[in-house]
Amino acid sequence: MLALEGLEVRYATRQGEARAVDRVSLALAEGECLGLVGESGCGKSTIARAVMGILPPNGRIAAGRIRFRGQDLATLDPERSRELRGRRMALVPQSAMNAFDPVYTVRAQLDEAILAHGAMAAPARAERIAALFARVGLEIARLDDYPHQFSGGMRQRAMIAMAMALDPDLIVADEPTTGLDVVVQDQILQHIRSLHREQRKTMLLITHDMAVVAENCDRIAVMYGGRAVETGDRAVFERPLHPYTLGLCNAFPDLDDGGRALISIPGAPPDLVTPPAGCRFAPRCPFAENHCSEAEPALLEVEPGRHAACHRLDRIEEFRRRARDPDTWQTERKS
Amino acid sequence: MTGPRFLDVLGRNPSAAVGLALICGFVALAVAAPLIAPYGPFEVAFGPDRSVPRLAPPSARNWFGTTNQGMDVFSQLVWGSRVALTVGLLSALGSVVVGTLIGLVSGYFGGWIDDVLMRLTDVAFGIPFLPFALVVIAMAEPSLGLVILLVIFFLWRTTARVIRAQTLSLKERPFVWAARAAGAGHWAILFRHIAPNVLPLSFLYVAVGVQTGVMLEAALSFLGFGDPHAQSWGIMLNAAFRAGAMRTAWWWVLPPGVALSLFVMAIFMVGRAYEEILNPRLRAV
Amino acid sequence: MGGFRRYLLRRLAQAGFVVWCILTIMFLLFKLMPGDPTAIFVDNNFTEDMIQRQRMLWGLNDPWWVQYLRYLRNMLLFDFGHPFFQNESVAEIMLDKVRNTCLMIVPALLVSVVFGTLIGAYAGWTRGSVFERAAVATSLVLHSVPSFFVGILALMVFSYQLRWLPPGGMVPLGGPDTLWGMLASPDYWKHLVLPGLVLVSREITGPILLLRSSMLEVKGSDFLDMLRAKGLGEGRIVVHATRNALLPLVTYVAVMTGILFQGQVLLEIIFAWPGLGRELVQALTHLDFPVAQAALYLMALVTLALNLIADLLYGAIDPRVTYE
Amino acid sequence: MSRQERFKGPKMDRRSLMMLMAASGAAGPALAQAEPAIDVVNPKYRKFYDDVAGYYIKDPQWVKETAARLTWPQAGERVPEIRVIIPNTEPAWLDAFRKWSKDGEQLGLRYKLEQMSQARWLEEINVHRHGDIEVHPAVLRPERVDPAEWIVSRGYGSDRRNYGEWVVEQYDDLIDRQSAASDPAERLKLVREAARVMAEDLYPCVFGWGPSIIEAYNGGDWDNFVKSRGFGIGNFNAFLGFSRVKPKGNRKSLRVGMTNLLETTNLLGATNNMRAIGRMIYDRLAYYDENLNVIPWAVESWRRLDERTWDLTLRKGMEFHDGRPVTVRDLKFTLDFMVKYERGIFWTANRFLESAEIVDEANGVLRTRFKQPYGQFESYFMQLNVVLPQHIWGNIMEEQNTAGDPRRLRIDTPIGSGPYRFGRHRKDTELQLIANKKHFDPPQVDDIWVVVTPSLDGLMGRLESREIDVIESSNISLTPSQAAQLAKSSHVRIERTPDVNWLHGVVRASVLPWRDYEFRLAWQHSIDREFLVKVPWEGAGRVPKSNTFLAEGNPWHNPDLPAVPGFDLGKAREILRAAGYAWASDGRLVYPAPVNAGWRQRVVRVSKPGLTWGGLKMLGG
Repeated sequence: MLALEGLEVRYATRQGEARAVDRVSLALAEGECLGLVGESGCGKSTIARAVMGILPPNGRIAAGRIRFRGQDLATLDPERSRELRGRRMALVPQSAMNAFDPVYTVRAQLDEAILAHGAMAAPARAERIAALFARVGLEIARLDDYPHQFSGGMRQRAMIAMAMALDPDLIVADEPTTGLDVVVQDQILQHIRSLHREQRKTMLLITHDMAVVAENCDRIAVMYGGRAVETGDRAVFERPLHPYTLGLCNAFPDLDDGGRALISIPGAPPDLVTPPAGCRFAPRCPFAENHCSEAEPALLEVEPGRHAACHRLDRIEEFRRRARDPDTWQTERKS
Repeated sequence: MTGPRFLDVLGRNPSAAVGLALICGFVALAVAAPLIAPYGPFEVAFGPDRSVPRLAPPSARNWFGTTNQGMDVFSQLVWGSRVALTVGLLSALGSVVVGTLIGLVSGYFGGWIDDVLMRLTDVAFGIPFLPFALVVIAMAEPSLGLVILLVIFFLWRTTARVIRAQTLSLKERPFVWAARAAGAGHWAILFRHIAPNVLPLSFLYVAVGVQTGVMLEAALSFLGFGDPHAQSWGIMLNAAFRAGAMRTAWWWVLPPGVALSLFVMAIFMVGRAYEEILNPRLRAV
Repeated sequence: MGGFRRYLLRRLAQAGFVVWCILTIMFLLFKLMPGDPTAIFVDNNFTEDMIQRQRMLWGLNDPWWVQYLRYLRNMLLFDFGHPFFQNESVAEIMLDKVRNTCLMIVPALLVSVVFGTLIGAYAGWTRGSVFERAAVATSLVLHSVPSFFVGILALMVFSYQLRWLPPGGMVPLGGPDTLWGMLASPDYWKHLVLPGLVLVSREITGPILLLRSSMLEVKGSDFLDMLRAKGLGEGRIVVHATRNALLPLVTYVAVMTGILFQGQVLLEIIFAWPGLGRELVQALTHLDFPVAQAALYLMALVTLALNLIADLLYGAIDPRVTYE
Repeated sequence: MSRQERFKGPKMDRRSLMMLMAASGAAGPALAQAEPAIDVVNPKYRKFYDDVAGYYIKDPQWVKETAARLTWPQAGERVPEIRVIIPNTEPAWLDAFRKWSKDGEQLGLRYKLEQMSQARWLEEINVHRHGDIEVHPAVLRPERVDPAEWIVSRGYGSDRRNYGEWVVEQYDDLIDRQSAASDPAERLKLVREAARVMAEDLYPCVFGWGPSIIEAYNGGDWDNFVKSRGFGIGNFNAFLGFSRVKPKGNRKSLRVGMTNLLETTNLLGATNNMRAIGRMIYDRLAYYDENLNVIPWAVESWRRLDERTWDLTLRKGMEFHDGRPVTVRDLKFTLDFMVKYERGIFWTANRFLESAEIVDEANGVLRTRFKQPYGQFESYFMQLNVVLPQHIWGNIMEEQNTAGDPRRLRIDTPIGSGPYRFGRHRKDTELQLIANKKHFDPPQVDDIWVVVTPSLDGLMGRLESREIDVIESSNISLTPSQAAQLAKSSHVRIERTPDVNWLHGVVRASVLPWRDYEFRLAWQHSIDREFLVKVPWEGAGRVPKSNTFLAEGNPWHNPDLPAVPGFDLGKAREILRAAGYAWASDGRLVYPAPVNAGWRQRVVRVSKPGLTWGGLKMLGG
């Protein structure tokens, strides 16, 4: 249903063009939920923006295709692409805090979302809005409030309601729980889950929270430095194939092993204007070898439905073992 | 603010560079006025035969022509830069110092001090500026000092409000708590810890002060409420206006008007560049 | 709404305090400054008893606090007394002058705000474009040129050289005198062109620069992306952005109106516009204290009222403002 | 009553007193004295200093300033700064004084020039707080053609406007006699004699005769403007210009530009402009022709019965603008009204009036009787007074509650009998005067529009574009360079009218250093009168031949006065040196030594030998 083919997105910056997304190919079948994980700045949100067609003015799709039900969103004319947005695919944005226009009531903004895609009589719209609100568990009476009168969780629910306004096929949820407290996060995730499970929506869920992905997604893609480094089903977390995924897993509390200490990955994500040669993770990878900094590994199918991009897939078992040891990540990499 | 950063901003901001160059030009003009100006500010530029060159258009003798009293417009323009700089600088510094102090004290101590000072600021905001200045000068004797005092009286209010807001946020910062925990007194905290942090911001208001001061002096002088002993650009315009020479003696009207505009513009441009340094968001892509 | 009422009361009390302070400052200025208004008014041949009679008539012989209280009462009741040199009451004169000043500034204000907003919003929206650069550069220049200088230049060129437009005044000889008569008269508009344009040339820069920067700020907001994601057309998005960017303009326009109302002394003199500012200067030249005092007071009151209105209005248009 | 009791000086607080003592150099026993003994030489003038001087002698600041300058300087004391105040409406004076103060530096003098608004300047002068030199121009108005205006105000020992406090007994005697001399020839003799006394004592310094009256008008459309000596063509104070001017074409509406139009349409409360305009609406009793000879106006003829009594015969057939006839009753009513209520400008003309009685109602004869012999009957009384309509003004004071002040009356549409009717009036903008064709001297135009334009620049521009036809000249006189600019427009004609203007400065002769005749002489030598005429006045003026207010061209001028001391700094220094003055190391002038008997004598005597000083006494030994 949605397929990224060699997608490349670049941002113009003062320092030069940054390749935020670099030749990423992903596919999402009808009714599937794809989780996109990675550190901030790895290009996850850019993919969401590219799919939704809301790249900032300095961003452009430099290469590749975004196929949505057979149409290429990358080359679609703006008016046609606008028609798809909100109607065929909808966004649940990163920070609901700021995603509402502060000077209009919530109702007005929901109304506007419906109105943007064709005429619907006012009473019908009101009814629809009420229904949406009820579905996300918000009081109808609060419809005429302004966004700032809502709590964070309420705002995110309202956002979900808005995403559902025209019953789209694809939902892009871009870190939908950022900035919410844990209890509320849970509720929001439940709503998201129900969109996918009960309403059978196809979903692209972007998050840096491994647990969320693990719990909700059929398929998972791990991104690093604009590249997809590993894809697959839930097994990605159970038996990672890429050292970066290993690192990510270490950095999150284990669902099973609550007592395990968290280990963070030292160093910073790569500069996307002048990315390091070879494997982009190499400078931070405790297992990197000279070769890693010279040639870029390809994303290879390691097992059926599982891809990874690492030169040393052969030593993965050893890596998995050593990754458990905090000292492994402390070693300064030379060169 | 570090030098390279400042240069960097100038580099990306050609208008600020132009402004800075202009200001330097005016400063040079003011400092070297006695060397540059062929005549005194009120001196009649008698011709070789003791004749009075009245309303003469620009010539080799009088670069910018002469006034109806036979005075050299170019000389007056040069002397005028002294007045502009003096008024601008003094009124700006005065208002910023007063405004910063009031803002700091008001924001830091809060409570009734804040209440009193902020109500004072309200009053200052409620008084119409130019009309009030006119009234005061009509009552007293017009002098440059009074003009400067008036500008200070009116400009501290803006600075005070901004600095107060800044102080309010600064005083909740950890380093202030740390200083207090270390036993620093109120004044020590205020002047050693908070003041250095608001200073760059209050410096921004120097630019505003210079502009307002120069403009107000010109406006008052133009209305005939200026200091008669200071040959300012406003006084020149007033003299031309009063002499009924505006329509014909363009050489008498344009130089002071253009100089005034350029000076204010230069200050404005540099002020904007400085604001960019302070507030990097302004220069984001 | 209880919060709002408390807020309103507090603001009114504050405004009242400021008015009182201003009145007191004015009292000190006008009554206690050295010099004696009778000195200017009396003819050279007045004898002492005539002067005393005049002083009595003006209540100048009362103790200062009696004068002060009477003055406060009169000012609050808009009873400005009688001018020294005119035989209408000061209040009547003020009414006329305020109207004339408004006839000059209101049209200029409307043009400046409407066009300044449009230009500024567009410039902010198209950041980096030639239009934006040109708009900003022009605004900076216009902002720096003293308006009286522009006025003089405009007069020199358009009135005296080209003779396209009348060189001042509000209507020609024998022209209409009532408000509606003037508004309906093409002559009034013709006379307004020059002072109006000069005013606009300066005042428009404020909204342009303000709207541009607040538009830039709004442009960085997340909700714009969301609007696009909702599938709104570019037009609707600009409407949203402008609506948000307009918020700071409300305060700005109120402050600007106040300044305009106070500040047209220079232009009114250059363009022979019989407004409040010119009246003030004239009164000061003749030391006609009651007139000068009333003019200054009205200017202050208008400024205060506008600031108050701006604050209240801001609450009305920005739902985030609360009165707690 | 002892002198100490009679003297109601200011109550001074201790601090001011100490400062005063310190300033005056008094010490020890003097501290016991509660008040500075500012006193006069001739007790005859005591009353003036007590009553009228109530204005300034009760002003502690005045006393302080004056006492300091009435105290004998100590050895080596410098001549203090010379303070001069200048209204900001007079840039030419400032330009001149800048030059003079620069020249004065060579004599060791230092000036302090202060500029202020005109009103403030007037106020300072009125309370005698104007510093050292009262600078004043002559602005001619009909009532000021009478010589008394200036010779009394600036030199008479008992006049509040004697700003130099110059009190010379011989002069005052002459002034008393001229004011009582109702025979014009005798009066002329006395006035000339008084002018001589004043000039010889070097009290006034006439800086220049002028500035010249230069006017411009739209000669393309108008003709036959009459020039009145001292007034010019476009001056509402002299309406000959406006009553004779003839349109060349079809436009019979004359437009007059003015810088301001003060608003009171009540003649009694009006100041300059509106007062002049008011007198075109109400008829004056008599008027001046273009050579300043008195001619009959509303009063057809008058007859002197004795030195206190005149019979006035009203012109026949006059009508008020509302159609009611003007009768001698209206005239009597007007004079009675003025005596009863008016204490403003009309008071000057009417305060000596004792009674006005109708002696022949059929022929319109009114007998006026004055309290004392009255020399200013024709040039003051007849010029200032007008005829008010009794049917409108009869009960006006009762109808309008103005607390007995007629200047507060509200007269929105003045009705008189004059050559112009009051037409449309928009405040601060325009005023229409409609010709009264039924008048005995009907105007040639249909109406006059007065157009307000606040700036000279605006006025000139409008004259060039024919929006106005003439600039009203009582406030504005053009300079030659302005006239030259205007002359570039082909329709503009320039007119120069003989003037009797001057710019004078009277020094405060009563205090140091001016009390010294020699100092006054030296100072006058430091004034470059030619500079004023040549540069600030642009050559449009005359270098005065003598120090007199009655300049050449004035009917009262005395041609035999001593010449003004010429500009000669060397000579000035010489005079000062000879008089005992010295110079400090920084060049400042130093008073003669206290032991210098000649100097002490001159300071005590004030005036030149032969004249008797009656004014302020020096303080202390």
